[in-house]
Amino acid sequence: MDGVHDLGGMQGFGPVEREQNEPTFHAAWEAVVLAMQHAGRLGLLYNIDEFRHGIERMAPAHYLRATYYEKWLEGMIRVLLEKGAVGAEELTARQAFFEQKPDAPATAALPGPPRPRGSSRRTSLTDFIRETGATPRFGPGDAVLTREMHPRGHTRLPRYARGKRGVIHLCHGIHVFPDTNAHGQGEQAQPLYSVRFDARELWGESAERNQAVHIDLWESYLLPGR
Amino acid sequence: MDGVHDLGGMQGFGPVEREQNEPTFHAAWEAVVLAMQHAGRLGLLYNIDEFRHGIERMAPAHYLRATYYEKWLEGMIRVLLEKGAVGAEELTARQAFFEQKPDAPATAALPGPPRPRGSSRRTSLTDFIRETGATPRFGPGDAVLTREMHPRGHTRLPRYARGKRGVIHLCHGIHVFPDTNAHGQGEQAQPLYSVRFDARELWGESAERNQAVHIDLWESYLLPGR
Amino acid sequence: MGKNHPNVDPYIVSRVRALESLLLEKGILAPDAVDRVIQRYEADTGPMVGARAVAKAWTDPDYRRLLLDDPKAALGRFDLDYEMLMVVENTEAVHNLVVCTLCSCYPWPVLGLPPTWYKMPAYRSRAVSEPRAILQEMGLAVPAEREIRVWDSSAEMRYMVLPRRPAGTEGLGEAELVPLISRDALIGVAEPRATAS
Amino acid sequence: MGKNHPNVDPYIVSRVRALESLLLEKGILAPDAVDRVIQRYEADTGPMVGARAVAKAWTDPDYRRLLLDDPKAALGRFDLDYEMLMVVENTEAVHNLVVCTLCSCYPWPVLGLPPTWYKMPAYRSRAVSEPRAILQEMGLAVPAEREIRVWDSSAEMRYMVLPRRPAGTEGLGEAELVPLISRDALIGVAEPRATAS
Repeated sequence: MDGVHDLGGMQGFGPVEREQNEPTFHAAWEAVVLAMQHAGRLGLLYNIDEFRHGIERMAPAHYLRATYYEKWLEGMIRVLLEKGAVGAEELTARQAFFEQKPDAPATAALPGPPRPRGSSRRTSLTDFIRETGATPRFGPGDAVLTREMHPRGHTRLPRYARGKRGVIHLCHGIHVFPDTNAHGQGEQAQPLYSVRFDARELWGESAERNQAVHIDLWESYLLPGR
Repeated sequence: MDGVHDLGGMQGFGPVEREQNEPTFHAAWEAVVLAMQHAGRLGLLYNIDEFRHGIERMAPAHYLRATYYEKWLEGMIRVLLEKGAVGAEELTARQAFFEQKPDAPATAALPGPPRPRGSSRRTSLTDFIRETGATPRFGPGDAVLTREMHPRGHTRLPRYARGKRGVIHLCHGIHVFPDTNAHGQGEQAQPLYSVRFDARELWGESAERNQAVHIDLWESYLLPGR
Repeated sequence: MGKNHPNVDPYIVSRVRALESLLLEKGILAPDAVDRVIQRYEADTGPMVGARAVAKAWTDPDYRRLLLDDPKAALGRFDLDYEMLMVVENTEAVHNLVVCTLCSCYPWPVLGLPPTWYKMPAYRSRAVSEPRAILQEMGLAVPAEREIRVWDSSAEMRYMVLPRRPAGTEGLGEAELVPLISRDALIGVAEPRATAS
Repeated sequence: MGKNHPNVDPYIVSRVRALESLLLEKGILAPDAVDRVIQRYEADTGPMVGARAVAKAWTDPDYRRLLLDDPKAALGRFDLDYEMLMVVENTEAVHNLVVCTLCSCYPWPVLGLPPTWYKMPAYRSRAVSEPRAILQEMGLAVPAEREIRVWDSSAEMRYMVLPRRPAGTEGLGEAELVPLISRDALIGVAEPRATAS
């Protein structure tokens, strides 16, 4: 989807502000969100693409002002609710409980002792390569044209690189396809390429001199170039 | 500038919500903002392009959550401060006064009676056509290609119509050029065209069938098409 | 906002009053300017001139031609001096829709103040890329074979739709037709009513 | 946020605790999971493995080749099993820069948790369209004749920069080089230091 998360080339966000001596977490709850995210993914409650698409569907003004871990929290909750892993009513009730008792630990609201954790069915969070035996259509040096597409759902072809001409740098192997994996349509793994774009192709006359962008793009985003 | 104000084709904003029996103004201050805008433009404190560019430079998350008249207020204040028509310190002090006395009328903070209004130097708010004698480069039916440009400043070539092929529908005459007029670089009036774009050119395979968009574009946005 | 909820954020209210006070002090804002604005738009917020011009065009072929070919002259008949308007005609083959994606440009002199939805991101973002879907959601089904022609008001030209006269109104005169012509029909997100509601 | 200000919005805090409580109750979140996360990242937030691999590459030509050609094998030397990394080499002709415009993808296993600026819209928006300007603002002047090659991490591949070894460090050994290699140098927004600061 062409949402505000697709930030490449956008203007108006001001300078990059580096924080000196940045702490690992800015508040205790951020570490809790990180732990929940690992638990949710390891427990196969959702995949990374569903999670990312959950974040992308935040209200645009909220997305832009939310911190990183707040985005994670909102994406996670949206997906957990959609999948029925958590109910809207129980979440509302539990939140009301902690609003009343802001100093209570998370275990305070449990009806009994925490359930032992179900055996995780996933052991890696970085398992995206599939040995399907598929033969890549393109090879290094091939000219390609990205599709002019504006899907309503999740995609990893950034808006700034639609309908643009590039050159295949290399093939990364056969990777799970986010555009289907985010929507319960399966992994549909396909070749993933590093595609090189000259900045003038992307930004026209406004491009900086002597610049290129390499973007990782799945085969079905690409058409043969001239 | 490629800011969040450039909304054409963006997704994620949900359905259009129509308000039944919508009042003319939702709060008394909105009418004040409208009156101040007319006064500012009639008094030549700023032109419409400077005003619009003032709005575009709001923080993106603020832009997206602000109401219409709040955007106007922020655009107006930014431009008035930049031009020195209003000082940051006097504005802050005056605002502190009214925060303390929320029910006081605007005249309460004046050191004396309101100054009589300076004679306006402009009488129309819709005076944008210039009879320069320039000859339009393009005529109806001519194929054109819009420039792939991403200027840092104000422009009225929407992002969704950059580097796209269209056809001249008609010429509206010679109009003041916003890209310079917004930046104190003069009116530089030039031919303005209604350019027709097939939706497939703009949105590729995601286009609805049987759709076109007509956009009003200045001559210097356009290159000859094939 | 919108939804009839007044926006009374104290920060905004005090900021507006501070600026108003400074502009009064500097002689930029006339003391009666705010009252005049309220009077004007409270009294004339509906699509008065636009609807009247359309009703006249429906009943007078010469005026119809004039409205399409020389809107400035046509609007002059209603004592309006406005040269920035283009009138675009709905036909069996074409449905017109007006939007401003970059801000919220709108033909105030003929339609009054714009409704909130016209100014919000949902309409501004989607009207150019999925007009058929958005019109369907808003209650207007445009047949697949009819082109939807969107006018993105990116310059100072303003657009008003000349809708098709509804079937069943053949017996009505100009004055009876005016109330059938809603502001939404002149933007292109609705059709005129066939009977007074 | 950022700027060391803790984010303690009561709405967010209660929302996080509510979800934590439900995930504990359902056996999704292990009771010690939060403590383990804190321990892991508090202890290993710096670019430990990344900096060590780069220091080794600077002092061992064979390892340098391995790190560029087979990063998985090269990282295995540091007991890290990670196959999704590509290492991109800075040269006299090319300066590499890593970003993720669509979210905030970052090579956590080699660089630790990402800094806030990497995740914020300013960096994500500008790194692909005006990298030379943004690097200049961040204190890194890249010569005009040197290509800036931006890697937008749009898939699950992750990128780390192999910076050039600073002049004047010829006498230093691998262990002495590690502290010169900042996280920012491995993202591409800084050069390694020539001397321990």
